[in-house]
Amino acid sequence: MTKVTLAKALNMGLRKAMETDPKVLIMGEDVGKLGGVFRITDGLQKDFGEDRVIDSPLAESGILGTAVGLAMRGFRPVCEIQFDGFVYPAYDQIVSQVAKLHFRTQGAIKMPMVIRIPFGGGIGAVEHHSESPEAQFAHTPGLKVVSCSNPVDGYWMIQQAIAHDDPVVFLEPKRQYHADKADLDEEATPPPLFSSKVLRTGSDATLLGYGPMVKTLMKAAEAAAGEGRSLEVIDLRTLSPLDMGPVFESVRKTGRAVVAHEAHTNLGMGAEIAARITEQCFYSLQAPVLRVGGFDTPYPPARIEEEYLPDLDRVLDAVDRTMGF
Amino acid sequence: MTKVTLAKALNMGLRKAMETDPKVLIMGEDVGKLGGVFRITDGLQKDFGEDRVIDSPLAESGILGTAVGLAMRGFRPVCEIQFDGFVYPAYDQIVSQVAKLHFRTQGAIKMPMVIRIPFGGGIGAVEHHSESPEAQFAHTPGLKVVSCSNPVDGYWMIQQAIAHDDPVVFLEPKRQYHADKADLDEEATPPPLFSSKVLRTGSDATLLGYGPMVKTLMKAAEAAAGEGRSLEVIDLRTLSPLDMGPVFESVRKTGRAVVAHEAHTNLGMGAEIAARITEQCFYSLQAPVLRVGGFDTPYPPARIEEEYLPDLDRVLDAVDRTMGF
Amino acid sequence: MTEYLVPRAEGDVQYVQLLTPEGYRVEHPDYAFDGGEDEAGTIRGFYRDMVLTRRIDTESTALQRHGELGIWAQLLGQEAAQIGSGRALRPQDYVFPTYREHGVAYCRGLDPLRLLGLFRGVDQGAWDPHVNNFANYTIVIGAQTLHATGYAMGVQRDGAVGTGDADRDTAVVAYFGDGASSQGDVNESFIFAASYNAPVVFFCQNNQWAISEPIERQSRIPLYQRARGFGFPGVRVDGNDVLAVHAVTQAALQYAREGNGPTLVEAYTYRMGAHTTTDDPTRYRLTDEVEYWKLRDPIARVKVYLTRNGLADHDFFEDVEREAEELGARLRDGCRALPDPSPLSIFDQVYAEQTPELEAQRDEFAAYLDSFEGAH
Amino acid sequence: MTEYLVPRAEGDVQYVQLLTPEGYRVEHPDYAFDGGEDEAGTIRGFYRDMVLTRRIDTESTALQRHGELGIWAQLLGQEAAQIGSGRALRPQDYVFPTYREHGVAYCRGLDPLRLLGLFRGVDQGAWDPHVNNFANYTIVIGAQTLHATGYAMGVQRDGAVGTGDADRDTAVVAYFGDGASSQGDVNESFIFAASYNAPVVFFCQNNQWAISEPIERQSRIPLYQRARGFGFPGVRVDGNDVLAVHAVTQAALQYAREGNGPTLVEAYTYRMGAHTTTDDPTRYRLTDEVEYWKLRDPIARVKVYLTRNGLADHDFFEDVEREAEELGARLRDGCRALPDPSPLSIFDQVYAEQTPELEAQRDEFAAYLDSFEGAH
Ligand SMILES: Cc1ncc(C[n+]2csc(CCOP(=O)(O)OP(=O)(O)O)c2C)c(N)n1
Ligand SMILES: Cc1ncc(C[n+]2csc(CCOP(=O)(O)OP(=O)(O)O)c2C)c(N)n1
Ligand SMILES: [Mg+2]
Ligand SMILES: [Mg+2]
Repeated sequence: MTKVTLAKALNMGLRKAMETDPKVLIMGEDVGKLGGVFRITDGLQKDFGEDRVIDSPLAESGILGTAVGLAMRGFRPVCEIQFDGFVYPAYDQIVSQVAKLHFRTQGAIKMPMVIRIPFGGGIGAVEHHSESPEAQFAHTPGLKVVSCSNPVDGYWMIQQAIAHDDPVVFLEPKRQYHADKADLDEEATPPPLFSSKVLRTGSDATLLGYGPMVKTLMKAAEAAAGEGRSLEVIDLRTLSPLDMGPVFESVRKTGRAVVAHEAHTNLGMGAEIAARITEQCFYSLQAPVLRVGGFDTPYPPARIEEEYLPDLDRVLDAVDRTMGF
Repeated sequence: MTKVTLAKALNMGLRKAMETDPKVLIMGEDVGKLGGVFRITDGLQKDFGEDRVIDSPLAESGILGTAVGLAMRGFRPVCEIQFDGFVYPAYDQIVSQVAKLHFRTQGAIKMPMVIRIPFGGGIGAVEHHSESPEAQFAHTPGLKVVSCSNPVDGYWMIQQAIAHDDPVVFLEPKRQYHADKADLDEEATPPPLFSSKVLRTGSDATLLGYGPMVKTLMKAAEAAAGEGRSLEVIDLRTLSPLDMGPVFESVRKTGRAVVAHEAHTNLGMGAEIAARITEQCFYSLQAPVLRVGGFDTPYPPARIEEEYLPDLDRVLDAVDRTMGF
Repeated sequence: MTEYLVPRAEGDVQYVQLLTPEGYRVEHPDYAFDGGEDEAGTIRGFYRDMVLTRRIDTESTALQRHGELGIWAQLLGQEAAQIGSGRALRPQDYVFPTYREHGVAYCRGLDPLRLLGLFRGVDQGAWDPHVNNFANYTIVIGAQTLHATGYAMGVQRDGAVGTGDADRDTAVVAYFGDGASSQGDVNESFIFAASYNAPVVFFCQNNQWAISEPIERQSRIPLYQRARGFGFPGVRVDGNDVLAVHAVTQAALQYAREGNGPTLVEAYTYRMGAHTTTDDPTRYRLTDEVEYWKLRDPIARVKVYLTRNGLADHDFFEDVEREAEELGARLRDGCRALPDPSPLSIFDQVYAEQTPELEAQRDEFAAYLDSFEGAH
Repeated sequence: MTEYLVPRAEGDVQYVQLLTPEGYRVEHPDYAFDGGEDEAGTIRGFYRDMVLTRRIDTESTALQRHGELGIWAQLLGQEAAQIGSGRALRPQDYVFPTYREHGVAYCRGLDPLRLLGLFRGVDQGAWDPHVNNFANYTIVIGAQTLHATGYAMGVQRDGAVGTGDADRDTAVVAYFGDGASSQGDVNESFIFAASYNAPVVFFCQNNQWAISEPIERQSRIPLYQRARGFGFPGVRVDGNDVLAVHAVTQAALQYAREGNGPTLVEAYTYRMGAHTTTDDPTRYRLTDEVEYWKLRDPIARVKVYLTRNGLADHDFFEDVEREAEELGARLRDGCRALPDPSPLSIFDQVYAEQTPELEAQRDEFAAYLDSFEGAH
């Protein structure tokens, strides 16, 4: 057992994946000597060489487009997008090529590719460095989308994503990279990649989230417990496919749900989750599923980002409102 | 009064806008001599010259990126994307620049730009020619998104979008371009651009849609009426902002709603609309809002696209299901 | 726009040519045609390839007119560019085409019926690319040039370049059009290929038009010179001269296989037909231009050459004609017989590993379809 | 990667230079420095500009270290490239910067405090670009080169090019970095500019690094040669020589204003500091290289030149120093005094015409915030 941060866990997971399978490549801007601007690929080029840890020209479409060709040649590219806001130049390659090649070729071509994106806000950065683009990828058939919320998940999920034969958009909550340490047991058996997880059981309402929001939700549940309110918390972990089984079960029990994310509320994951819960648990619902999200504005300047981001208070406010129905 | 197709109405609307304001420009691939692959800009280059109707190099990011500069210089570019599936190379410019410049500059810069996209399926085309990308744009703050469903709306809405000071993604249901003719009264006063419209009143359930689906919904309501079922039909017209007032009013009356679109169901407009209706009309709802959408697969080969696209039967099936609650 | 009135390629076009439009062989200081031991046989083969390719094209155009195909992207006039380059490939080489490389597909041994499947709309061009080392058609302009470059980077990583082993050293070819040269992706592929010195040949068929836009809208200098800006060689070849295209492509491929990196080949040719069967070129170009290019037909000049030099007799030409007829008949019958996909199949091909939620959607739709079965 | 051990720019770099690192004026066949009537005064002005620009930079770096800025993009070493080009502009010209053109901003008359607002996170660089004809900083690499090209197309449509009226003819400058040259957008901007012959100068500050990636990753030939591939002129200038940068930029601007179209100027310079204050360049480059470039400092050579030739005295240098001190103090105080935005303001700036739904979201949030007020 070692105590590791999310950043370290991801680094260890990548290293493990590269050791396990010589076809695994890492590509991106500054992933080599620098080890990436967040140091997630630290030391990998030194140990695996420039052929496997590839500093790319500064062109995101180029990174993803060449990764497609490498995948066709039998490699398993892990592409790093430096910040969430810089994935859009590669958007066409991702949604029209990466996502569709398996379908287009009726399975003749697989796209075992991981697109790592440090995402979300709260780090005091300038524009384009705090985006939450998950809904756009989850809306795209052919892609799978996951997000880890803690070091242990980070370690396992990145390996599972790399080993998986479909393209996986892997969202890393950058605010959590160095936030906490957790005990990592490298001998453990991880849960399946595409599964959600009940982190805390409760009976009054269900809190749903992923990535950077999970910590906030746990704190909210903690705070609510102090006031005698029992909240269940689910870390969704996988955004496409969604693993709604545990969610439905929970909501059928609590009758109430609040879903939270940093992404804009309008057409964010919360909309889909609310719609599905309502479709499947209609008679169990005591209140509409409420959403706590980033506002429907561009991400604001850093000095007011904490106002923009859903926090413990806004989550509890939503819980209050749902209890009021 | 003249009888016009949607294609003709859009052409007339563009011409009117160019006559009204010399700052209006048209840009895109093949928009000049050819008049666009759908002939929507037919004859405009001949009459307004190559400086105002600009055939661009084959590069969508280039079209949108230069349009940003032209807008900064005081022009009002109307950019044509040849087919829905080819908007993605321009995605970065649209979501990170066009959508954000007003916000970034605290209003110092306006982006009076229209991005015309022929969208949707049903024309027997090959891959990438039948996409429905609306949710991705509606999820992006800073953009406005509308879709016309008929020639009269086409004529007015394109002019209103061009006159509007915010960037408007203008979705044209390509399947309807030549489908029907309607009486166009050029002297009429159109409803506001960002408003939804009740097309048919009913009491049992509310059908919601936009663009290419509206015709299907009207037919479904017609068919249902034959079986003694009274359906209200609303053409949403504006997707961002949504004009939910008439929708809430309707659902409070009918207690049931079905929302339909060609786009993938998962995280499509239907998810947001269902979530909002549930939030606002919780106690009026007799059934969950049901969604009828394209499946969560890539758009299929033409020979089975009619199976993929929501049709009258699938809409009525959903109505049956909602009545069964 | 009178500037396009004068047929392009008149006099001032500098390119590698080895067989004139009149069917005379000419010398070039840098390139010579290598037809192997039986040169005449090779050239007869090219002739046959081009005729059959043209037949695939005209037959498919006709099938579209008869409603059997939804659309067809014609290659008429580009046969030499495609056969000359396609026949320069070795088995281990790998091709990334656009949507118009029917002649290259044919060289790679892909059954033309597979192409028809795409244009008929029964599938999306779903052949297994690894069978013929011929990637799937790509419709989003330029995207495949990056795939080719990435594949070539993979070839490097597999040590399949510069070994001197003729059966191992591998080149990759990215086909694209003159219009495509404006896309960011194409230029980024030049950058990646140059940066990693990847074994890729960028083969641009400059057919003078991108739908209604003339090449002048995309570039104000000859396209092959684009390569100069990226630090690798570019060469323009008479794209209607199958011998020159073969020689130039072979050299570029060999250069790549030996580890010298990318080359841009611009095959200067002409799209004799419409952009696709839905296009109407009379709206934007003059018949004069088409007439001019008719005199430079890629097949006619080979026929003249073979005939004049007694390298092929009447029987040969008749045989080829008969073969073309047979091919045409096979395509007509085969096309009509292509089975429509099952609606449910679309759910099965989205992922390598199916998701439970999509499986559920499939089941729901299956039940829905069944409900109609019952109703009838 | 020992290939970068040898400091670049040693001997083999061919560029336009008019003032050597040792402070000697040299001739160039194509370019001469035009300092106007009072040449010495102009050069003293450049010196002052560079010193003040450097002060803006060092002061801002210090402010970041003290926690007053979230981040700062340093320009240390690039003063000549920015002042030389910035001072070549006419009022009607228009600039599209990256995030590092603090010196150009200064030349355009933008208050440096506006820059600090962005890096402090109180806004996103929200100056009105039309006040100083200086567009807003653009962080997405390369995007602004297309904006510049579009703006230049607008200039053409306004007939503000090639009229011969010095107050009317307008050029547009797109700044970008060596790394940016790999982006599709930058290459597409070359294509559009060439296709329409737009009056735009592409000004590339090749500071040798894109964060940790050396220029060799982006291009295997000198960057200015990229322009050859697109059919317009490219020129490399000693980016640490303010006189040469001024001369070359002035020529390129005039060429554009006269209606001759785009030029690519590569200012060969060096990023002496980190990429930004969060970067640690010791991880990827050697101090040898930095030491080498220290000897080519853009400010030192002007000082030597002015001193050696008696064109500036001690008082002048002291005055500039004092002015820099004052500027530094103003920045320190001004930065701390920059007001935080109101949380509710974000709802008001999304659209030119507010939407009812966003207004409702605003009201809801306002009520929510009020509920806390009450609670306290
Ligand atoms: C990204 C993208 N934009 C637009 C289109 C529509 N389109 C299809 S072919 C074509 C012209 C291509 O011209 P060129 O590259 O010269 O190839 P050609 O068709 O002449 O072989 C266009 C604009 C597309 N397929 N992809
Ligand atoms: C599209 C995009 N990708 C990645 C980044 C992250 N990033 C910021 S600056 C930079 C390097 C830019 O290098 P260069 O163009 O040489 O400019 P310099 O910073 O050296 O002035 C990178 C990769 C970005 N801002 N935008
Ligand atoms: Mg072409
Ligand atoms: Mg740089």
